[in-house]
Amino acid sequence: MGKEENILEVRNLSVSFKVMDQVSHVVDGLDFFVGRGQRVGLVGESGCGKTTTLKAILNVLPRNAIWEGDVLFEGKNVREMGREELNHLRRKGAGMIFQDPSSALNPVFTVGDQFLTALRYTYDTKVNKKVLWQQALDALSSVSLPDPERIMENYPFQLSGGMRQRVCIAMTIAAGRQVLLADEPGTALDVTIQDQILRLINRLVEEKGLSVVMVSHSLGVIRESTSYVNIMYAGTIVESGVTDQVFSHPKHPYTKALMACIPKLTGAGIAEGIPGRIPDYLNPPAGCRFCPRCPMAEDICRKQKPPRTEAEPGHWVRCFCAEGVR
Amino acid sequence: MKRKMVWFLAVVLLLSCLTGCGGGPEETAAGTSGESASSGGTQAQGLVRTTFTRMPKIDPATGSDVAASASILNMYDSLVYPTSDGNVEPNIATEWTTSEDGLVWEFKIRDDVTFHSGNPLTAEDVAYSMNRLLTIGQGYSFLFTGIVEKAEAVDATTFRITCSKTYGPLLSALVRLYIVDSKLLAENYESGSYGEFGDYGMNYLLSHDAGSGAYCLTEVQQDISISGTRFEDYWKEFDPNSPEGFIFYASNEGVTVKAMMSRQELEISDQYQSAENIAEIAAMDGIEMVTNTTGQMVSLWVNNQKKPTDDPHFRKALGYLMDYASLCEVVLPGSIQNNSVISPVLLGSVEMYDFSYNLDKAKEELALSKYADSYQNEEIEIVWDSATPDREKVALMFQAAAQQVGLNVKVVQHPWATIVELASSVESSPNLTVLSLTPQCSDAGIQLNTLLHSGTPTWEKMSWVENDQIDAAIDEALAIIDTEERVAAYQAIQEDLKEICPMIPLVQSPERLCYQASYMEFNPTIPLQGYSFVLRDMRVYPERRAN
Amino acid sequence: MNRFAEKLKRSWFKFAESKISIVGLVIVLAVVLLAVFAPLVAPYYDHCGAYVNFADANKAPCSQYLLGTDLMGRDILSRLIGSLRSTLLMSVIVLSISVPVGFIVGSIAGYYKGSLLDTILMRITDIFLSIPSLVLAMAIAAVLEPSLKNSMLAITVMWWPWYARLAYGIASSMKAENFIIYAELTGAKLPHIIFREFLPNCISPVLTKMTLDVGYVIITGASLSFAGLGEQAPKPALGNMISTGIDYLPGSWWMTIFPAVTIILIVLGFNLLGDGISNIFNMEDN
Amino acid sequence: MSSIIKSTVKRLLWAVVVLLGLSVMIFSLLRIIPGDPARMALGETASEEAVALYREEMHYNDPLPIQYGYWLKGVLQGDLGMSINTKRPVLQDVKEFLPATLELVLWASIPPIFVTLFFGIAAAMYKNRWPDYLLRFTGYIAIATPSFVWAVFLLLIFGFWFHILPSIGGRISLGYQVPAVTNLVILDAILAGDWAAAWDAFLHIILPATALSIGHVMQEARIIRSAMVDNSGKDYITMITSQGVPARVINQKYLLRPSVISAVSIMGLDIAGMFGNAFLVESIFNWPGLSRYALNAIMGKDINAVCAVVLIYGVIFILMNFLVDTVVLILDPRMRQGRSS
Repeated sequence: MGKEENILEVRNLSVSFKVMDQVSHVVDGLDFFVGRGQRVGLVGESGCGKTTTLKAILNVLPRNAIWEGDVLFEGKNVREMGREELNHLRRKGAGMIFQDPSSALNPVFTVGDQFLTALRYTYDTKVNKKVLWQQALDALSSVSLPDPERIMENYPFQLSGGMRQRVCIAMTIAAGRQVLLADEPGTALDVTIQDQILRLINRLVEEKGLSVVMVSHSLGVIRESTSYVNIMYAGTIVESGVTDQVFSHPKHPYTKALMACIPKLTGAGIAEGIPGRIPDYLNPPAGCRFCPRCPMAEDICRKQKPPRTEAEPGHWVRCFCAEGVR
Repeated sequence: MKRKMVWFLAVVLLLSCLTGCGGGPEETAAGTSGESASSGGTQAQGLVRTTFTRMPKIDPATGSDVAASASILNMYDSLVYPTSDGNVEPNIATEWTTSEDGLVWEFKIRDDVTFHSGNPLTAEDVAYSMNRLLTIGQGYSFLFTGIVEKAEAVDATTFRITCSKTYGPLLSALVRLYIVDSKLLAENYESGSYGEFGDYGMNYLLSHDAGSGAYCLTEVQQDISISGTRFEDYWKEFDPNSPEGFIFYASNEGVTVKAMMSRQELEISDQYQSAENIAEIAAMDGIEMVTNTTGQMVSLWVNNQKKPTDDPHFRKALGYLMDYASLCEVVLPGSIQNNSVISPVLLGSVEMYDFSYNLDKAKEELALSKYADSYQNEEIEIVWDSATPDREKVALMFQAAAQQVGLNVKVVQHPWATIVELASSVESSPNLTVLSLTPQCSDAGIQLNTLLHSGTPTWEKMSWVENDQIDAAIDEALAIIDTEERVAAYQAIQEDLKEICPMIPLVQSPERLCYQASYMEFNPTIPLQGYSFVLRDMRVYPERRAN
Repeated sequence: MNRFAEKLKRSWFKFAESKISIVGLVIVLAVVLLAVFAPLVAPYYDHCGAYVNFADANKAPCSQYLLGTDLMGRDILSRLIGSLRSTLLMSVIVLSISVPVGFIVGSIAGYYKGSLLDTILMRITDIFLSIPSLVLAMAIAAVLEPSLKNSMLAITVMWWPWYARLAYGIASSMKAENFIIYAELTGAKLPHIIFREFLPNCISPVLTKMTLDVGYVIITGASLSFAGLGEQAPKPALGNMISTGIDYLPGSWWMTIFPAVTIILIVLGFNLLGDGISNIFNMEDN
Repeated sequence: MSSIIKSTVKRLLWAVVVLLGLSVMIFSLLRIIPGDPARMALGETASEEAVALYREEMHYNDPLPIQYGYWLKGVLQGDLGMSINTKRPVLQDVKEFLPATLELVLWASIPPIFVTLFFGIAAAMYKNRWPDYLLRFTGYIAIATPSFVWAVFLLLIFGFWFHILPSIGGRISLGYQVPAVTNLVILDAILAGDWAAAWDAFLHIILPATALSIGHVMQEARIIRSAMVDNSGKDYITMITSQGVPARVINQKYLLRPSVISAVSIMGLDIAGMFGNAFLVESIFNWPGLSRYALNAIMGKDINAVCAVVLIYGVIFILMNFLVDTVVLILDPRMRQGRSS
């Protein structure tokens, strides 16, 4: 994959948060790439820094975040962007769908108000309100919401969770953004609705030819809707490759463990399936972050961070002990 | 959007409900005029503004304290007028005659006096004023109650008083007969308990005047101030530099008075300011202090009927607990110790006591009292008027001294209205009250009567002497027409009082008034309550005011 | 034991995270110590009682009287220290009565939420809350004889409804929880539910509110005392000292300014301490 | 919309219930005081017969609940009894003094709202930078300072040191004649087109209004600040930021509105509480309002006047709560649903 083809590159991204007087190192040297029109998955347990990564891409991290490394969007570094450039990225480049639709919409403004405000700034010149309104209606229709006029006048609390999620998706796709950052879409909703939402996203991505970063802790979702997958553990990508390849030949002990407990899909299930818990980010292990839970851990694992190694063509892994590395 | 409009209207409606509940549009906005403060425009130039401790009662039938007297005497004319040497001179009455038995008095009334309303003043009005005063039974009525049997107009210019008994100080007392406009009041009767007279115009007189005095009332702001302007048709001549008007404020917080004096927003500061503040004000640029020996005395009223002050020795002991030197030098500077139960300026007062600050003597007296064994267990209450900060010092000084002899004293402050309320019964009157009293008339007997006679209806009898012999002696003395004989009788009564020790006189203290000497002349001379504030006798020179 | 120490250490850390809370703690400790040892600390403790000395009256701050003297020649510093006792006593008594009363009323009403008893109790609470607290306190103090005791009573009467509301909110939301239902099924009586189930859950919000309330109680008490409805002469009280002093501004500024600064300092101390304590509980929740 | 009306009616009904309770409380306050109310009304000099007649007239011989009924009827007709201090019907005093207090509280509450918002937003925007520290520091001091202490400080500064503002009482300088329409002097002067008078009256109100409001302003600014800081981490703010909406628009609209809701109800309580603090501030600045009148009444044990003021402030407080609920209802659409269900 040539670099110029990547619409989005994340290189050696580290994000830490100041909590009281301590620093929590959540994301640690993360790399991944998204090609134009590619659907990339990001899999990991809850709390491994997936959402943080997505927020870093749009530079909407909380104020107490400290981040290093580069996020390149169409070759431009997001960290070095000025306010205008950054807003341009957010308006036209990439858009994010939040995990919890109930908290992603401002509770004291109507959907229409928020939608129109968001749309207005995607134009460089002032645009007639009616045009914006129609654009919003179209977007709402395209996410299969009935009676979009009424929805525009409603407050978020008057909508169901699924409807809110669809509104968020509509807001994100309406302005014609190129990259969709989907943060566990639908997980906060019940399973049938979650399925509908996923299918909706897949349909829209196909229709509009969007690039996608699909974040999930569900392997099933990822397998269904991505072509390339990054397995994430405690803020690091431990394994990445073409989805089918990774799923059929997992290399990293963590990926293997994940695969092993597929029947239990929830976060708790994984924690149960793999002995131990995710590390304390305040004081993470010096070497490989997985080594405290790793059945194959060796001395070197505890001392050094494993480098990113191509275990087989197009299939990368960060492990000293993985098959094909040694 | 329509919905927003509806909400907006709802808020506006509620807000207007909130503000609307205060008074209808027919009321005049409180404070739209007459209010003081700020750098006063040109309108303030010829005014005399001063402060009192409370809202003056401006109805001559109800007011009798300093504030009321000062207000009433400027808006009304009295039948006769006091002089600085303790006598009376003609005023509305030009001359008078007495019958042989001293029971019937006839006064010639001036015929050139008009009220502020334009009505002419006649003998009818004088008779009406006396009857109104007696019927309502408040204010200065105690001077005449039980004495004046009948007040009538013989003709338009002759007023006759028929007494039920001889009364020596009658002329002195008539200084306090202020004449009200009977016709004006008759037009303003409201329903009340005085039969054909309705409420006797009392409600009307809360916010209007009905007098013929040198100044007419223009505005009353309840609890704030009263103000008035010169009555240009006054029957006496005005000096061109007499004040054009007045504002009497109804509160005298020290800080306000000081600030207003320093900004020339007040012409005269009241005498109830603390010694420290008076000194501070007197030291300001262009301000001088004048003292008027009005015969004001500060005394301890002692409830003679209440435990443990019902014992004469106990009362005497209290007299030895007061540090008179500090009183005269620090607390009430300029005062002199008073050893007489009535004001020493009055003819006929006797030095009865020889109190000094002496804890041993106090203990001796306590040992003689019937509470010799138990006085440590009693609590004595000492009350002071909250508008007079210096009296707190008196009370606290007394408390500290009493503690040293083992007496338990509780210091309590009350506003004046409450003190008057308490004074209305033996049970509620406190053991001790620090108050001041200025002679209301220039006759010693009147003060003896108000202080000690059981028949007095006013607060002054807070000592509750309730002694039949003294009552009889006072009645007898008052009936004597001849001044010399009467004075001798007064002195005899006081000799008898020595053993009883009905109250503890503390000091005689002059009124200490600071005024804007740079642009006004102020020289009070008449030693009667309220008469320091005769506006007509003051002079104001607005052109001399700084800027 | 170790866990307790650990928890304590953690709490202290959260508390001390904001340095300004430590300032508050220091002020409060100083105030409490001064109040407790007032007779020993005050240079002239007898000036807090019936004492006059006109020779030294109205003295500006000097080496003998650090904060000057008042009109009776009493040392302002000693009187300030002396007034701390009644000031603290007032907040302690007011809170130690109004908190339990409010808690019990609120939790009973919350437990019986929806019943007639709930309506009656909470409406009574609402009625008390429907008058500005200072107005109510003053009216009560006016009907009674002015004294420290009565001003405490007046403030207590207006204070408990706030705690009733707080406890009501917590109790009514807990009522439907499983462990309460379980306790009911196993035959727990009302007192058990109130004190064993509701109380532990109320402690952190109530304690937070209490520490923040101390300052308000002091301000309210000082306001009453300013109006002459609190501690009576000759005993010192902060509000009263200010109201007496006002008349002697600006010349004798020390009579007003020092008591005013003292009130501000005390209230500031308690507010800062309260913020620190609420930090402990708030972060625990997160 | 109908749900809003329904909940409004419901709240109005509750307000009436609370008012009735309040009246019971005040009635008991009137009857608790020792002494014979008839004797107190007529004075010590009145005759026994007159007192007995008065007792009969005022139904003092009836059982308490019936007395309450008569009393309430009187109150509803505007009969609040006579004042012992002023010897006038209390209603007349109230009509005279209430507008001044209302004017003071209005000026101490409405303009400061903007100051509060400004401070709150500034502190939140500059979180942990000097404007925030400055506001937090002054805020701590301001909140710890009782309003009467503010009044004393302002009096000292402007009464003696800088004579820029009138500080010693009154609503307007001598000599201005303002026709009474609303009895709010500044408003009346503006209505009459007398700008000089309006300005003068405005200068008079600055100091007392400042003394009354300064603590509240700081308190509420703090609440708004922390709500804004809290809310700025909420998903919906991140969401709208990620959509490329400029920070200015987000702060002033999408962050501000949800953040002021919690402050609004506290503001309402504070404004109502100002009537209490006005007691001392009015008396220090000689402001001729109802609170100063009430303080004098309290000192003089003028119980009818005290009760009337408590009643009126209670009514205002209840109205205020109602108003605040309404404002919250406007600002927070969630409440509309919550209230009606």
